[in-house]
Amino acid sequence: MTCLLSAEEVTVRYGSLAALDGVDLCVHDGQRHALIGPNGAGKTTLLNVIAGATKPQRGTVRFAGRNVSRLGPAARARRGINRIHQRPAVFPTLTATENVVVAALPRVTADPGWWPGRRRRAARHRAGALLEQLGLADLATVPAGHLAHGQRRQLEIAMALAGRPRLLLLDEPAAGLSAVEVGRLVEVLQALPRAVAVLLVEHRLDLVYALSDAVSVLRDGQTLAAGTPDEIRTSPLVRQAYADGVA
Amino acid sequence: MRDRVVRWARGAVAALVLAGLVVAPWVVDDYTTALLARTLALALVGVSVALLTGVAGVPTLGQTAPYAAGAYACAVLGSRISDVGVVQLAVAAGAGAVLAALTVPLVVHARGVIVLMITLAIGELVVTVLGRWRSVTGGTDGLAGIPAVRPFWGLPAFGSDQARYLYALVVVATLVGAVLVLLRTRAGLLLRAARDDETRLRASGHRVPLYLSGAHIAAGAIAGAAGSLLVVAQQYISPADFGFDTSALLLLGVVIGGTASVGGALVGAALVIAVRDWLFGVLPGHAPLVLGVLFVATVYLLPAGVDRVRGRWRPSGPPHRPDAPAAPDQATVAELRR
Amino acid sequence: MMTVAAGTNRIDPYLIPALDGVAYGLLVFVAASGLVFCFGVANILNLAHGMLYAIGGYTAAALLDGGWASLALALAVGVLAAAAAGVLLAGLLTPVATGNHLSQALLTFGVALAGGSLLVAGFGPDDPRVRVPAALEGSVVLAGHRYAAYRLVFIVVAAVLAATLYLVLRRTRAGMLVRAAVDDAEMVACLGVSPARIRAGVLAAAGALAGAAGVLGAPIIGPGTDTADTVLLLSLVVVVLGGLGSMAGTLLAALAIGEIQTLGVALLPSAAPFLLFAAMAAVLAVRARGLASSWRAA
Amino acid sequence: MPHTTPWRSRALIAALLATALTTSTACGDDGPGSSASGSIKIGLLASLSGTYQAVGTEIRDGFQLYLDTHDGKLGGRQVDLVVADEGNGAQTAVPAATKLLKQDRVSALTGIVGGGSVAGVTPLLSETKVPLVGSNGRPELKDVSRVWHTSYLSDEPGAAIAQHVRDNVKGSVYAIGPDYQGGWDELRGFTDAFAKIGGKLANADGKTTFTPFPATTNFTPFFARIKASGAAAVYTFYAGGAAVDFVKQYAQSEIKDIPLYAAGFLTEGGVLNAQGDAARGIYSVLNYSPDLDNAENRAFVAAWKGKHDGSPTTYALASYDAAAVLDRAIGAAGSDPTPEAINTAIGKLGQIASPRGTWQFSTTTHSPVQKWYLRQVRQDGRALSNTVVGDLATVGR
Repeated sequence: MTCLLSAEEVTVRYGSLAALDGVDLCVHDGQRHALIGPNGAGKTTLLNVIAGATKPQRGTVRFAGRNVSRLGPAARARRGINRIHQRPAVFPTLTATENVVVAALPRVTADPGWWPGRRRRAARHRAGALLEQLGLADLATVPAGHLAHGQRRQLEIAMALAGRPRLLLLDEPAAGLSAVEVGRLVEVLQALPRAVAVLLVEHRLDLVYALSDAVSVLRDGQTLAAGTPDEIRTSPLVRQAYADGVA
Repeated sequence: MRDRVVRWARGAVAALVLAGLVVAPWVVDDYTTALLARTLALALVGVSVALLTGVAGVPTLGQTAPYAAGAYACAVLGSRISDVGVVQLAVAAGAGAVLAALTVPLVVHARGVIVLMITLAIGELVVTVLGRWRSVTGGTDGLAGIPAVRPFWGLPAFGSDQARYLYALVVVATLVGAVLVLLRTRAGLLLRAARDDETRLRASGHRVPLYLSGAHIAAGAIAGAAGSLLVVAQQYISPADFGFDTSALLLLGVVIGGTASVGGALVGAALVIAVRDWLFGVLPGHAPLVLGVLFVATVYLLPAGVDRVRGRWRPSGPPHRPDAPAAPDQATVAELRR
Repeated sequence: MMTVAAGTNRIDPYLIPALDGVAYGLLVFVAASGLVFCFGVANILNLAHGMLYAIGGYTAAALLDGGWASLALALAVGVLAAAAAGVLLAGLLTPVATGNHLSQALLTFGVALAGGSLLVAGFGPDDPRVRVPAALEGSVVLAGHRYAAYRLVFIVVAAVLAATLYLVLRRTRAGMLVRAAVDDAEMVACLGVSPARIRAGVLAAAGALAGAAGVLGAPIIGPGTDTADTVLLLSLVVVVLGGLGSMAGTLLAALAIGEIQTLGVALLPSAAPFLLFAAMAAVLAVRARGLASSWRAA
Repeated sequence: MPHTTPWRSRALIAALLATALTTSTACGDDGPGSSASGSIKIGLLASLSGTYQAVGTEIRDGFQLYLDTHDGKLGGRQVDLVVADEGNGAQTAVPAATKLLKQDRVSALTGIVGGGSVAGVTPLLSETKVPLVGSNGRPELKDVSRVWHTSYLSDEPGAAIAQHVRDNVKGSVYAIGPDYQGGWDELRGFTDAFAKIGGKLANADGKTTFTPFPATTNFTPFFARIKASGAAAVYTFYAGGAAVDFVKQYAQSEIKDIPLYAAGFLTEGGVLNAQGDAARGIYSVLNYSPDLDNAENRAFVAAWKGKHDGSPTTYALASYDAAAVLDRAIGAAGSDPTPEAINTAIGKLGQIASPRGTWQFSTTTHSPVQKWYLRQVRQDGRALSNTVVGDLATVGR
């Protein structure tokens, strides 16, 4: 079975420090893939490389059978790689609806025709549905800068979904969320169409085991282990890696 | 609720100002009318500055360049081809857009103070060219004797300050209205998003450089159109009209008016330019002193007004919102410091 | 022999311009280094920097009488006056948020306008005469060319000043703080030094440097109605080209600007009016494009 | 609530500025320039701030001196002098002139430092039919029907000195000047006249060397080229700060022994003080020098020194003469000196006695036909001064 996304031999160095040292990763179509490992293992850097925000010194990234190593983040997003950031990145002066509309616009399909505003209307329609789904409908007209941290995270998830991703990159989506919000997050992620693949970076192993069907463990910029959640849970290697206690 | 009251009040004030501007030529003397006509032209350039600085987040000191291109194209080509105002307006807007398009590769990847300096350089280079290309531009002495303009085919040429002023008012109102409508569409939304957080916009799959180029060219066309109004109002142009002090005053006027608001920028730029012109007439020798004190006073009276601009324009994160997304701001610091 | 002579002849006319470019560049460097402090350390866009230089220049014109003592006096008074003006500016800037460049620009531009016209009102609209010490009034012969003695001495003094600045930044605690602040402004804020004091200190230092440049540079860029604008523009160009915060970059940029203004003019006279700004636009645009293609880390 | 505050304070500022503007404009309109009581309104536009402030101040003071020495009257009418600031050029000069012409409704306009400002003001003159008696800058103009100048045309100083340089310099002459309109005109005046009488330029390509203006503050590279050219003399024109830089650097350069000839502005007025000893020995050509020996000049210089430090300059003289022109023209314009009548009267003035000697307006260019003098910077008591060392040609067309 071929990979939807494959990273091969990815190496990123900051000066003498290797954040990633020849990492390989494969995410299949529709797979829920978790990326775990201690702090500083290179998880976020790997997401940045996949999204196109960081340029690796070495290695290639393939997506849907094509080499996307030379593409920038915008081009990759248009091909279906969408992400949410570790610290929620939203447009602070735009309202919640406008935020989602902006995110939806590049991949929105509108009715044929030329009359003005139809693309925006289609995007607005989609935005309304997503805000509803994420429990943000009441805040639709509030500028995103005025939202609380958890609400901004939810909003960014709505934005990522608005781009109709084939691969969703989630960088610690549960960080800073309340129990209710985490519950809603899990619901939303479980309700994702099967066709959407997810690459999840998360410290909370309960979430990882609940959501993922494959896990890769990263340590010191290298892949330590990969397998199903059960295999990883019982792997002595991983236990040892976590001995310093992260989760 | 309060928002609605404010919006209503704002609309009422705008309507009052517009009504005042329409009746102005019959109330004030010729001097004030002529001053207002000239000021309208510069205020329109202010709108183009606001479009870039406030709306798109690209602070600029170089809008005098397309402004000059429009004015000279109108004076040289327009008056030879046709003395019809709308033709000259189109020629001028086209020239401004072309010049802006030529400078897009210089501007579109730069941010913050860097883009200020690049646009400053572009403005200075254009002024240098104008001063030296004597066969076309008349050199530093400028182009005098530009024939009077008729607004439309079949109408008489402008013979009074009132007529020139009303023409300028109609053009400015139309163009500002068009800009306001444009900003309510997808284009305006995307530009505001780009100002807020460019990296995030890219991450959503948007072609940000394309949008910024579009905004730059549109702003160039508006500034070019303003150039043709200057020709109408003044019947004379020289490189001095497009110097660094003009662009600096425009930027400051736009800041005073609130960079993100087109109407505010229009009023701010108009007031700064009008006050300057007026001071040189009534306080000979002391105009710079008074103008300087006015600027300082403005900063103190406007503590929040100038705080509104953020995003790329600020090299460090907004101090009052420590939980704001930090990534774009840090990126800007790196960009500035490199 | 013939070819050798021709070779020297070809270089010969450009020796003096090249040397003069160094003098000019060092002057711009000393003036601009104050602006680097403002921007790099305190994150202030100070458009009144040229006025601080003009204060030094007018002080020199008023106090210099052709003797060495007057030069020392002018230097002391000029540095103090410009530093005091810097502190005053810091006081005016107190209510303005750090990093809010637009309000800073508005305020400092206003101060520059008002201060400039006060200076002209005080010292008169004519460019005043600057009398350097009699021993430096003449010229010396260098490789067969005459060159102003003052400029030669200025090169040495400015180079010493630049070296001192470098050592202060590298070897002293204050310098360490400054460099830390350029790298990470928030870190210094965490050290518990009050931002108002940093601002006052930085603007005083910037004023002192601009004042020193104004006094020593008065025979090169003399005080006059346009001095403040000229110096501000050159300093801004140098600071931005130099990378907004790097002293080594600023020095390189200043020397480049100096050579563009002298050697460039001598080599490419027809392109001379465009050289400065064309070079700046090109360098900045190329650098910005480089940044864009190297994808910032998010 | 927080986002309504900035709007309100912005509105406050807008209201303040707007009030200032309207109150000022509302009280300004006082009707026509000359009233039945026998007074007349004259507008004076000069650079009273900015780069050309030194020249602008001289122009204002020269005009004021004439009024002070003539009981504040021109043509028997009490003068209401309205002064406005020209600033650095046309962009500030045009609105200021508009105020003088359309709000104050002056009967005549005078002053104006910059040629560009004059060009910018001319459309207003045709519109309001008011004459301009300019006292300094003079651009190329197609229509001079309402424009008069008491100064000179930019190419005249060079034309006046060419013959003298040809006769007294053995060898070629290097021509160098600032790269802007004024510099081009001044140098063209010299090089054209010089070539016509067989003079040879030392410049490498036989054309004048123009230095970037105002960017050039450092002339050493050019001095190196002058040295290499083997010139026997240098002819130049600079004014203001550039003149100070040029002269001081010249005196310290490797070509300090080559004789320097210049249009008189190189060493005129305040710049001479700033140049100090570096200016000693420079030859210059100008239409005026304070040591000219005639009755008008003695009275003029004495009156000037009574009010100001130092000697009057050609700028002050031209403005003083502009007042004299207006004095006689208003007197000749009859009982109702309308702007049109004043303009017609100026055209019929004929010979005008002046501190510079007698001159008259050219009928084609409306600028003076006047005598030019050769001056040299020499010690005069404790100060340096431009001493007249000979008469040159009478020029004007």
